[in-house]
Amino acid sequence: MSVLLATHGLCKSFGALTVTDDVSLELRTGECHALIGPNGAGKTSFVNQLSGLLAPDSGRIEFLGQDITNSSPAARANAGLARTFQITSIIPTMTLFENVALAAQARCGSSYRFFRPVHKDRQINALAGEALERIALTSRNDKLARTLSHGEKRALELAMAIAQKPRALLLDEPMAGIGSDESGQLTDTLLMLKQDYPLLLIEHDMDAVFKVADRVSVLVYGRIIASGTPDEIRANREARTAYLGDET
Amino acid sequence: KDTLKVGMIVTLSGPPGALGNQARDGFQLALEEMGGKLGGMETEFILEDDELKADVAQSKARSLVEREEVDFVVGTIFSNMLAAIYKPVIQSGAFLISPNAGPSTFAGKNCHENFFVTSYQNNQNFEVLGKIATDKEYRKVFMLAPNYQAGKDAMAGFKQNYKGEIADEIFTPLGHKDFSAEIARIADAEADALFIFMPGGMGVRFVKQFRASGLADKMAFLSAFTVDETTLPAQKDDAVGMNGATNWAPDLDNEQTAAFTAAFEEKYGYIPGGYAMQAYDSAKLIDSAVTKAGGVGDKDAVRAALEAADFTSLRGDFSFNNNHYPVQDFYLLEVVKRDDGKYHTSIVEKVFDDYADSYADACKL
Amino acid sequence: MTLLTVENLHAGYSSAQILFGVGFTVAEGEVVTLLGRNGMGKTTTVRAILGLTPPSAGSVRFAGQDVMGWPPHTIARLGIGLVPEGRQIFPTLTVEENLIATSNRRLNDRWTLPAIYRFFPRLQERRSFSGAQLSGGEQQMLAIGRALMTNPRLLILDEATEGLAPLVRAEIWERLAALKAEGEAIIVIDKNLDALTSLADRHIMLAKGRVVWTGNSEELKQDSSVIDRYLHV
Amino acid sequence: MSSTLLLIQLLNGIQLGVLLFLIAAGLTLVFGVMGFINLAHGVQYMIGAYLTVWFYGMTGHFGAALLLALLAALALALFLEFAVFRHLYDRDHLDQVLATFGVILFLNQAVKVIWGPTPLVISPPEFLAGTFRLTENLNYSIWRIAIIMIGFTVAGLLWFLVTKTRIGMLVRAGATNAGMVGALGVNIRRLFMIVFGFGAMLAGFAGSIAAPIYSVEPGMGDGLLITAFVVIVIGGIGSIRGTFIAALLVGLVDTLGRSTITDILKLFLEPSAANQIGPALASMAIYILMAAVLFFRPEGLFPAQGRRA
Amino acid sequence: MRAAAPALVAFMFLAAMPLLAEFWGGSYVTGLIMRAMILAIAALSLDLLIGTCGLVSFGHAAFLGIGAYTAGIAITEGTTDLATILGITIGISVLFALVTGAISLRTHGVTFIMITLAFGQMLFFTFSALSEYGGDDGLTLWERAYAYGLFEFEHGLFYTIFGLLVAIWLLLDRLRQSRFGRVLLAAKENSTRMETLGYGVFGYRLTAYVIAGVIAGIAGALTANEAEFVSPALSAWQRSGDLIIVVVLGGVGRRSGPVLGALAFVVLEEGLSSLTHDWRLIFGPLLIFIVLFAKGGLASLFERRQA
Ligand SMILES: Nc1ncnc2c1ncn2[C@@H]1O[C@H](COP(=O)(O)OP(=O)(O)OP(=O)(O)O)[C@@H](O)[C@H]1O
Ligand SMILES: Nc1ncnc2c1ncn2[C@@H]1O[C@H](COP(=O)(O)OP(=O)(O)OP(=O)(O)O)[C@@H](O)[C@H]1O
Ligand SMILES: [Mg+2]
Ligand SMILES: [Mg+2]
Repeated sequence: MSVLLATHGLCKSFGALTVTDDVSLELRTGECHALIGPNGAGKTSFVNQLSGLLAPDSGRIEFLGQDITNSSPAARANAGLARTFQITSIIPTMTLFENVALAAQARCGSSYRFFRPVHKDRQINALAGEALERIALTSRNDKLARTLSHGEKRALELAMAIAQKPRALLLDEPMAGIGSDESGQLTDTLLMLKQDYPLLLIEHDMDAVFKVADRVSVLVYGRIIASGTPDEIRANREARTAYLGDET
Repeated sequence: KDTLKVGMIVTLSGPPGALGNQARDGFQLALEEMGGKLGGMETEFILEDDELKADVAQSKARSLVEREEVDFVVGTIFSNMLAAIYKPVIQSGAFLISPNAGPSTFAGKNCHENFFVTSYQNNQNFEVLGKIATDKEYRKVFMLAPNYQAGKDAMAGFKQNYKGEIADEIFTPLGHKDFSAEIARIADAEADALFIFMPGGMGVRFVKQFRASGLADKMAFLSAFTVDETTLPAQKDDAVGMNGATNWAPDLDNEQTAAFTAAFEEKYGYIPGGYAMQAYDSAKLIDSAVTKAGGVGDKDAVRAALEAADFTSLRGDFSFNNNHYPVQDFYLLEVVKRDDGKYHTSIVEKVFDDYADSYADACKL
Repeated sequence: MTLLTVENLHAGYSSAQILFGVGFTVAEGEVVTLLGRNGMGKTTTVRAILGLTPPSAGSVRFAGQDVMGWPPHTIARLGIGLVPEGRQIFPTLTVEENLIATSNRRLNDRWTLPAIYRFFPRLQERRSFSGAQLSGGEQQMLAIGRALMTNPRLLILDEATEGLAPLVRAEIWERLAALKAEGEAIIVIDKNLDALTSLADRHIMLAKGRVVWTGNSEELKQDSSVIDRYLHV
Repeated sequence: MSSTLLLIQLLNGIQLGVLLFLIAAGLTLVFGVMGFINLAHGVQYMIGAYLTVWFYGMTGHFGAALLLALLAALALALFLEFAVFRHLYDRDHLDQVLATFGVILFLNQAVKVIWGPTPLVISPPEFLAGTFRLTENLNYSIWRIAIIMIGFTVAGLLWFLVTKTRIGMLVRAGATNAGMVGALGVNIRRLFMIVFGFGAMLAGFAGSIAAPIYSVEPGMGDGLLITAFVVIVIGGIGSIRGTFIAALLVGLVDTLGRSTITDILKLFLEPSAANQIGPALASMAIYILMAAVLFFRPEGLFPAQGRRA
Repeated sequence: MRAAAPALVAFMFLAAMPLLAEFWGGSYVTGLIMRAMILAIAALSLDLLIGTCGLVSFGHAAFLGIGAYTAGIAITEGTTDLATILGITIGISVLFALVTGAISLRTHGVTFIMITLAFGQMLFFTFSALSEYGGDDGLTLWERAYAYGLFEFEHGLFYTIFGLLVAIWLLLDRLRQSRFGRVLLAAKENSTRMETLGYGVFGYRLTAYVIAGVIAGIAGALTANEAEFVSPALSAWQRSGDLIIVVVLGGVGRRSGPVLGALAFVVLEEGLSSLTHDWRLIFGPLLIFIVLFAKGGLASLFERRQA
């Protein structure tokens, strides 16, 4: 298994608050690597650095063998690094389908095309349709994203990332807001997805984590305190006191 | 055709509207005195407001010449408005008579047979002030004007006849609010006289702040368009004793002026200034020309009659130069308070006799 | 004694009607859950009660008052504290300001700033951060704290444990149980069925904007067909 | 330039800054904190000035005129809020622009119809009307000093009100999410109305105290409104502290720019060229200042905490 | 199609205007309509920024000034060839847009509004300082550009402007629905998300800004030819404000918005001011009324009625 995405000694602080403290982490082909940890441990900040929304203070990020530490978010996305947001980030005034199509469009050649109506673009529509199929969304395609229920928005968020046809996928709490039962479905979807590309999964839903993840790292106060297979982590004392408690 | 159509475009909106109001009232007074007739013809008078916006002025001008098909357009107050309406009016074949704006632009190379100015060439008032400064032997003069074309013309005009030392020349932004910085510099410069051009609200603010600074008692105040009948109601006592220079004052010693000033005050309740006088004269000019040409059918006859300027001007002595700008007398004025508590400018002395502008040579008419 | 009575509630958004005659009651000191799959109208029901999405028909009575047609703030002042879906904390206010700004001690003063900070020590650590700077979980704590600071008689939690770490989540369930013991009425919407069954007195199942089942935790556990039918696909 | 001249320019700059602050403060409250773009804010300044002149004419007493003018300005603001603005709080900023532009057109014209186009003037209250001697040649107005002191006092009070009281917090909260503030039991509409009235009253107050120095005329607030926007953007939208500092900065740059730029240019340019370029540059000075500040700090000097977009 | 209907009806009406004007005010009316059409072109370009990109430029009139002064100075200096004038206009517009856009697009929201205002004002003061070309008084053009005989036809200028208006409307309408337009529309709502989807938002916006600038520049050159007069006031902030008002009045981001807005603005102003000199006492409340009762501007009125 080759390493697709790796960080080396990544550090980031906001003033006196260190949110990423010398984090070195790898994502290999075919695996799901889960990153868990208490609230405010720095998980989202870490993903933000991977996707380029936040500049690290020091350290390196490598993707597909390239140093992308200083690349723009758009460049990383175009290289194949897709992500979802913990706090739903969609285009509220466009329809559900248009949101997904927008993600697909980034994969279908230049967008500096000024004349042909995009809604007639077969290539884009096909790709978007494909992504939507993988995520069961009960709502109609022409519904405005703004008017979706919370859970539906969360599912849309994931569909957009899939439509990007990524090489690797960073998921920031995909289960949040998804109903108790849909969670089960989503877990299955994730299992399927990780066969196509590796997943970095941030999640507080331990059922899902232990079911999907091949490897789990525990982040506390910006530091990785433990890393290993799900079983190892479940048994790890530090992980239990810092995060898991008695659950599972 | 038995009715005459006259359109007027002046600024009626905003603070400069005070100037336009005077022009309107002056013209209407003349029209009324002549029983609503000019040159014996029943006259339809159409009044438009240019709002001091070039595109509005142009649109109004076109509406007058193209839709209303007026015979005369009387306008404007401001030079930049005149520039905007000049071409459409001239091209239509109507006569354009400016009751106030007299820019150099149309006095020389670009003069036109159908364009007449009843006021002055803009620079003249400033040239007069320069002469006054030289006559009174002011050795050091401080100059102040707003930063726009007329302001620049003012500075140049003054310097034409003034050869003494210039302490400093300052351009303020148009619509300047607070002159304390400038006043501080004036105080610092220790000049004999201040040459100033601050029309409208700027003049009101300046005079007030200048008086408060205590400088008014220490140096001469030579102004154009800064203390006049449109600003005095606001400046009141602060302006008394300050000097200006122009072609007329409401107490000019002749019969027609006495009658005009009285009738105007009676009707509108305020003292007329130059703007009202020039508009009044414009009406009289049109009246004389139409009478002489026996209607407006023959344009050439009307033009010749206009050039002759065969009317009794409130200024007394009045004739047109080859470029259709006036040749007239200029006076030094002073602000006085009348017994009834109203303020006006008053003739001190004549500075120039039959003074012509310096652009006429370039005009091929 | 019943605190909240909802009868035959109809409501929706300009584009579509969502609720078709929802009705249920919450008694003083009772914990009630709203269950149902995504998009079935749970949030809309809560919004309709508070007047945020004005109901088109039906009635809502709270604390003996008919509150239909009242503006949200007067309804809330009768003693309803809302933890909204998606947190909706005030991003430009600091943590402490978020808590103080809408606080209210008219009904009682169980919840004060120190009490909230004891409940969520994390918030105290972040007290001078602005809302936008908080992590997702911290925002969630703040939203809960903010609702408690209004010292409500009825607390409504719409997916309030979303994004919280397992330890914190467990603690919240404990604290809710304690609140219930103190006589606080609560409406919970959450996906954590296990926790809900041990906490709640009664469950209300929504499907397509209608109440399709109600019962207590015992009945819910026994009647697994309900779960199959309304929670599973 | 002599040192007294410099001192005078500094005083003038500060005094202009203070006036700008009074206008900009209301603007930053209504716009930065409440999220409502009120172009009619400049008209409220004008109305304050006109009402002061008007009441002065009736009462002959400046203090009384000021008080009456403030009350009347407040009443007008509340009426406008009730009739127009409150329907626009949850609308797009551009809708607010269009509607408040309509208010400007109407009020500017109405003022002209009522009081005429000629500028009006008024004197400061007797006991502050005098001047004191600054140099042999020059007196400086006590009223201007009074304005500076009034401005500093108001600034302090405002800062306390916005950052230290619950009203301030609620208004800031309401600006980002009015619905949620309502859901938590606060009548945000009423609060907005109070803030709006207060902001408008501040602008009216600025107009009142400016009337004795400047002239009172239709449209006098339009240019100042733009400058006030420049101030709040430089200061960081929604920040009272930032607005205060930016107002002083803009006041000083504007005043000093006018008095020095041409002179500086004359050092290495032909006088005529300097006279050509200098005033144009001086007029641009505050815009250049703004562009520079925004280039390096897009959120202004003191961005309100956590403000996004 | 529905949303475009009002614009199409307006175009048919405009096409027939020179004929109608024969009975109805003559050349004065066609002149008025020409100005409205030029305003519509400028408004269309501004709506590309406001409606499609969410960028409220408060300095858009700068481009009108660029176009007008290019034409004005060129003609004064004896270069009257229309193609040359348009070429220079486009070149300068692109340059100015690239420089000011690169700086102002680093910001957003009110900051963007104010920084564009700053650039507009800088240009305004520059034009005002051009003493050789009339300074504040403006510059009268003694002839029009030479358009290969086109302007010599009766109504030649009218139909040139009309043709440009229709063409630009069509182009921008297509642009909005294209890939490019979709990216801009989405970035308006959520630019962070667009970045993480792989779109370099800055580049897209800068391109749009340049396109808008060029179109406004062309409108400026047309203004100079129509009015035969240019003045710095063309690029003052009041003019930029008017453009925003026109766009909002018509309906932001609506297909027929800018065209309706421009026609309504000109016709209302003209109509009301011929009623009374205090026409603002009517116009002001009318604007308020439209905002309060026609959410989404004039265009939305038509859309609703049809729906
Ligand atoms: N603002 C809105 N405008 C139009 N429709 C809406 C709006 N908000 C929600 N809806 C629709 O109303 C229905 C019910 O939504 P609601 O938010 O009440 O569901 P929910 O049960 O809370 O779901 P979830 O578990 O996903 O939060 C959904 O189909 C949703 O698409
Ligand atoms: N822009 C910022 N400025 C200052 N502090 C910040 C900023 N962004 C995040 N933080 C702080 O950094 C810490 C880590 O935040 P982060 O969002 O990465 O946490 P997380 O691990 O994702 O938590 P959660 O599970 O609750 O989502 C938090 O305490 C947060 O308050
Ligand atoms: Mg997080
Ligand atoms: Mg919900």
